[in-house]
Amino acid sequence: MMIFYILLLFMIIACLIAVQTDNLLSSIICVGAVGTIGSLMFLFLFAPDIAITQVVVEVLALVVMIRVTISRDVTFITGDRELFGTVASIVIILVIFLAGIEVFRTLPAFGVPVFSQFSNAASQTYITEGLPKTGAANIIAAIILDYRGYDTLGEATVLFTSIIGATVILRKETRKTQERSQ
Amino acid sequence: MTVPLPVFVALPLVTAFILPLCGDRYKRLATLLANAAVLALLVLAITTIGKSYSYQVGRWSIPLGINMVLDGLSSLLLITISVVSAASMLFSVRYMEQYTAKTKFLSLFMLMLTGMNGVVLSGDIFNLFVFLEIASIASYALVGFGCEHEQLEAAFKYAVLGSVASSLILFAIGLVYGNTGTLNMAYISQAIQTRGLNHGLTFALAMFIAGFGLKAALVPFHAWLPDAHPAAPAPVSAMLSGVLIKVLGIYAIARLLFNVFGVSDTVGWVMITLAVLSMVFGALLGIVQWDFKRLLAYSSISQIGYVALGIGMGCVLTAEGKLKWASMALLGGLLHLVNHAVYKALLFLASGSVQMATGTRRMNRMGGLAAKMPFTRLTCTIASASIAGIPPFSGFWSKLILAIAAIGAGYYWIAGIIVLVSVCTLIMYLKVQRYVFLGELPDNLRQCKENKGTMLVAMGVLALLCITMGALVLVPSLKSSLLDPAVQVLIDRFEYSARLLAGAN
Amino acid sequence: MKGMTVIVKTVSSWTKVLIFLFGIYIVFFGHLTPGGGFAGGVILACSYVLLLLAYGREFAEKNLSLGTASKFDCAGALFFAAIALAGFLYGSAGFFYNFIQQQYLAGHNTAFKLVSAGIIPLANIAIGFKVGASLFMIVILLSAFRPEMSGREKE
Amino acid sequence: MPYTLCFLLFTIGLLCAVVKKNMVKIIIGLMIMEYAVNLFLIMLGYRTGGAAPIIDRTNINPEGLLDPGFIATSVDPLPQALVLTSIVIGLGTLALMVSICIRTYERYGTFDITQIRRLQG
Repeated sequence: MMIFYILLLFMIIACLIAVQTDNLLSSIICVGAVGTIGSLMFLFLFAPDIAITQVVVEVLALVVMIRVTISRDVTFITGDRELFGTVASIVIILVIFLAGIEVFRTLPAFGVPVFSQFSNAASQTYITEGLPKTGAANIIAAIILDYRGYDTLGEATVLFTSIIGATVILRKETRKTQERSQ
Repeated sequence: MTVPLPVFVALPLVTAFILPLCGDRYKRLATLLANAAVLALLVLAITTIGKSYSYQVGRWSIPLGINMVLDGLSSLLLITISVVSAASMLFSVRYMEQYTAKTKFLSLFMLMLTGMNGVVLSGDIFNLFVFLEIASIASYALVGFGCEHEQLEAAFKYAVLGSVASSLILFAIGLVYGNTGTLNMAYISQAIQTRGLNHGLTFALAMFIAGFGLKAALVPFHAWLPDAHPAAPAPVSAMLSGVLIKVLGIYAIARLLFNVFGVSDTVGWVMITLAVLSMVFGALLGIVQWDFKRLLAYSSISQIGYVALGIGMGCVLTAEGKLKWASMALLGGLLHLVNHAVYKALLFLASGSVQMATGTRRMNRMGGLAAKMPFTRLTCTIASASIAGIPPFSGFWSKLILAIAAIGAGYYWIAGIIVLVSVCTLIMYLKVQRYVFLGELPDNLRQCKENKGTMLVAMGVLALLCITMGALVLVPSLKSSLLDPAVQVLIDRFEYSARLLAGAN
Repeated sequence: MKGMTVIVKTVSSWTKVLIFLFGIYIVFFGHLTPGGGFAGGVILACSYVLLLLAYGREFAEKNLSLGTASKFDCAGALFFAAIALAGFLYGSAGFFYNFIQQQYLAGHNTAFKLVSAGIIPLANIAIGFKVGASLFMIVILLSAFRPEMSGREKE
Repeated sequence: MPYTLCFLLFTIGLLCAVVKKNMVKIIIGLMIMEYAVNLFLIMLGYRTGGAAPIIDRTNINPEGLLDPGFIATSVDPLPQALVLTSIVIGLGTLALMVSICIRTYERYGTFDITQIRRLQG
């Protein structure tokens, strides 16, 4: 139990540094730290699939982000947006946060999984019938590719969309050379 | 014959996967393929009228698997999406020739369509989120399609606010899961009926409204819309303003409020407040714009307010038990949704036609185009008359029904605001007529010509719809097959979950 | 970009094979052990990213050009969609129907074998293929982007 | 309590995305928000002293049935499946936003969004 608090505190500290430091490169490295601690946390939360995915995605995202910033002359932008807007958004977000604290009492206590509180929850069936019904020993795989395979089709499509989008955004010529009918 | 529901998602999806393979060499083939797919979807969507069935993906019964649900509301939205996308696609055949990477554009367009169809048909809340993301990400890329200053900034702003909205929605989904232990909307609804709303679910509902409100650009979440919608290429603007904000925003809110969380007074008044703010601010800010498409974008904010007003009034009146007026308000809201999709798409296409001919969007650099572009002028006038609510045209009927519902339920001030905003809208579009089509023709525009071919066909079809759309309420058989089932789905509230759960067992 | 020093190049030419193999393992055993198509696909992409970083963009693109990667991307996505649609062969309620498992493998004790779980390993392979190609594309695109107008509008 | 800390993470990200004016910082804020949401979802399924939802040969009885001990200790697999999807969605959004960001940088030579607005005029 203690380990979660320690890791979460580390994450929060890394986040604060990432948000507050002026140097973009160190900020990105701090985000990398957040992601890596996050994946460690997933491991302790018994989610090895997510931990693997998080770690590799983190590596790739870091490579991409560092490539973005390192060759460009890193612009130091200090200060935030207009004062009024900043104060207003801080106040609003603080209110949301305080409201949120109350809300988490309605959830089952930490360490008690949600599905054990509900008699007809789908997760219980996944665990008991996942292997015989789908043949996959990894219940996560059984869920994402069989029970909820439609979601995964959507997920693959999201990635496809973003790649097409990135190709479009980064293409060299945007308009044909002959001018529009004038 | 009932069409298997996955076809509505799989057909555009597979087309979108094939299109980039065509490359620039087979561009004509790709265009043909995309148009054929969109037309096929339109035909398939029309066959769903009056039907109501669900489909369990992978033959897993809910809540194990995901289900897709077709009912009156989904059917109405499917048809709206198909009509607007068919017209925009036809328009883009010629319009997008000015840009490179046309096959990629077509692919993104189909992906956006996939996302919207998926959202409308989904019966699972996380699945709804996934398809919402597909549609959103495709629209971020499409807004930035031109890669010019304005487009890039608008796309970034849109992407940031859209991602914040998505995070809020996902967090809310987590809260709902934590409180009900299921993700299927019918089961969530059942859990809420038996155990009532607690703090967690109320907070989740607030987050849902904020997230979907961001996607729908209701004031005060509207900051991205006046940048994003004008920046996109005209057919994309037509899709974004015409259907995207309604499907991702209004549809999702309506579905969650009525069929899942259950209506209450407070939520209804929140919706009405947001709606009235949107109507008034959109109209007032729109009047002072000089950019043609930006004016249309502000007008979209104002008009989405009408739709949200219908939903909000429906919510309050259902909670108060005045079912007759509630169904009237919902009818007005949904009719306005359809009407606005058609005429705003037409207006954006007309603005694209003007922009293509003149090369500018500033209204004070235009003028006298009536003689040069008679067809664009005609269609634009029809659309303006519809949006301003001039009697025989479509917009009049929906506003009338909304006003009658407001008066009937005793909220006279709402009816007053409806009329006032309508007057503002009229002023807005008189300004368009005055500065774009009438007045002096500037010297540098002497050469400009009317556009040809498919662009005019697309605009003509939409203009025809604008004129005849009044039939949706006036002809009883149309009304009872299209609009009434949609209203009924919302009015019946928990009938939705009862029907699906009965089908599951 | 010319790439890095000889030491880095030598080491990465050894490790890239191992990383690639590891990615393939993760993809193929996704239904038995942690991992799966997505994580494996990212690892496959990472082995190419290693090449890209160590040897420079030209070398990496010689191995797998952007056009080819784009075709792989589409092909992987189409493969996955085809797996989903193949269920329609077994009636109109068959979207995402795990037809191999339900029709052919049910009743046989296939648990913990590599060939088990019907469409799941196939879908894992399709996803791994697709994800690897598309993430490789992203990295290449982002590192290759140096248009001519670079810096034109700097003050 | 861990939920609250997780929500704190979420609000830090939200604050960063809303207040900062550097495009890279905004993207970082969004990334943090996403980590927080993913963590929150996984925490919902956590069971003290549980086991990962991956069946091993040792979890199978001699009769070929699933060991009841495993059923009683396994954590909730459903949120994990959701998070897998949500990580991919996050990566997709990130890729698209980074490309918009780079393109903008090449145009303006800065990551400052307020300055970009000024340059646009």
